[in-house]
Amino acid sequence: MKIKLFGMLKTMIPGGKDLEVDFSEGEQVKDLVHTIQREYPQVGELLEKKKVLVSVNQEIAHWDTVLDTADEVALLPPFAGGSGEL
Amino acid sequence: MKIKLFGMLKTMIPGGKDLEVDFSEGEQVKDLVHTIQREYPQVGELLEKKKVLVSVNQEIAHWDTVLDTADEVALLPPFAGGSGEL
Amino acid sequence: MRSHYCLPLREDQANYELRRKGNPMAVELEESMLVRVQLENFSIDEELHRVRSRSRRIGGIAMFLGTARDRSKGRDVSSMSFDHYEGMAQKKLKEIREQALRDFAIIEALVLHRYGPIEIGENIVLIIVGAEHRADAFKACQWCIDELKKITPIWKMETTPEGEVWVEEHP
Amino acid sequence: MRSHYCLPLREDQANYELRRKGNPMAVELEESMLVRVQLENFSIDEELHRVRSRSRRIGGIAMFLGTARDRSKGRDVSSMSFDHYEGMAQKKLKEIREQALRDFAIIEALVLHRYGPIEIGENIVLIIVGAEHRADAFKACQWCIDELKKITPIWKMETTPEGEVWVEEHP
Repeated sequence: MKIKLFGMLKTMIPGGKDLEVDFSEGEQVKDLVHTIQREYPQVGELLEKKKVLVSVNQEIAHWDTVLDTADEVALLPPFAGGSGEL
Repeated sequence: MKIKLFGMLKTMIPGGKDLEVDFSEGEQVKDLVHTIQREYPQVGELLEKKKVLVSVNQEIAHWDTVLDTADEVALLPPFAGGSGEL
Repeated sequence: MRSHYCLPLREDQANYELRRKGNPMAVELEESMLVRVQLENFSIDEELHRVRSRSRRIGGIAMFLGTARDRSKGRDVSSMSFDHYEGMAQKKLKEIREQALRDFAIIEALVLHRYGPIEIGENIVLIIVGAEHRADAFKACQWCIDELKKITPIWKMETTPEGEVWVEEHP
Repeated sequence: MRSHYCLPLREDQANYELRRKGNPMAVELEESMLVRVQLENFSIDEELHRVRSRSRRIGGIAMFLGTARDRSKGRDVSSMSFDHYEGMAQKKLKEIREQALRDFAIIEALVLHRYGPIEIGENIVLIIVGAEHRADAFKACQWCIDELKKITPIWKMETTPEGEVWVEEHP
């Protein structure tokens, strides 16, 4: 399964591309997170600290959301839209 | 002494021009108001209801402000600047 | 909260329904222009025109324009660049516009954010809210920019004397 | 309230002092353009440029644009016209700008009002406030338009089906 990366996460992965992660039908978001933590420890650390959210089909996902092969999954670091004027 | 008129006051005076009012050196704003009330009753009525303010040299005047022949005096109906969107 | 504004808006609603029946595609195109994430700079006069042309009942328009500052958290910033999640970012801005139209007594709202490289002093984000009354326009405009910062998947990288830094903002 | 903003603004202040020494007339002309009562319509992009070009420290700009509505107190309005006290109106707008700069943590403010005949949908009044932080910009912008309505000698006449009516507004 392909996992989209954005912002600082791109710079943490050699090549700055999407992640490619093994995935079995019926797995939940938390299973996917465990796989990522094993295969990409730096990304895993941010996931651990809850600084990175997981989105499924462009909505923030819960830990127990069940995934489908057709799902669009992404890792979202803390948002920083706007002009930064507080 | 010439008294500037604005807004609805212009339409209350034939010709819509400034008022011309007799004035003695040392009179106060309230004396001038009494003269106006005598000579221009409709304007006087609005002054009575405190709906019209008197300005002297472009600042809102008090009842006992003493006037000078060189002063710029105006009658100001209720302001309505802005777009009226409340 | 909005229900008592239905009456004065009825005429506009009727016009809108007519336009929708006449050319549904045109109306959708018009609405899609009110929520955008784009590379290009924008003109405030042009964006304002989109909002005000939707109703002659608009009397007060509140706007927020965010621009690129030369300082950030005590660091000099020479330029910046925004990354965004194409699709999800647009979806969230659309949700913001629709919730603002539901929750505030306003007539129209526009939400626009740029991505890609942006120089100091340039436009980054624009919110325009048109209402009958200015207090509602101000409230909705402030809510939109607060909400945008919370829920929109957009990320900022600043170029500083120490190099390129991804910003973590908690507004 | 503003004192703790002196530090980050020091550089701009220095630039400003340089410009003032180099060409004091130019600075005064620039400032006089930030407070106007005029017959002509205005471009928001042009007015924005005046504000944002005063400092690269500006990150949030709040604006209010008042436009001519087609309804007023239950009456249809086909057009309107503004009378103003030349001299005193400008003086009051200048006081509003200066008090806003003193009382709020903002960097620059522009206050502009039209007079003469104005068609439905046209611009009437514009407030632009630039600040480091958006909450201050919004607060100051709202204060400026509230204060303008209270103290500025400007009067509005509306053309309605019953004829021309001078408006008494208590906002």
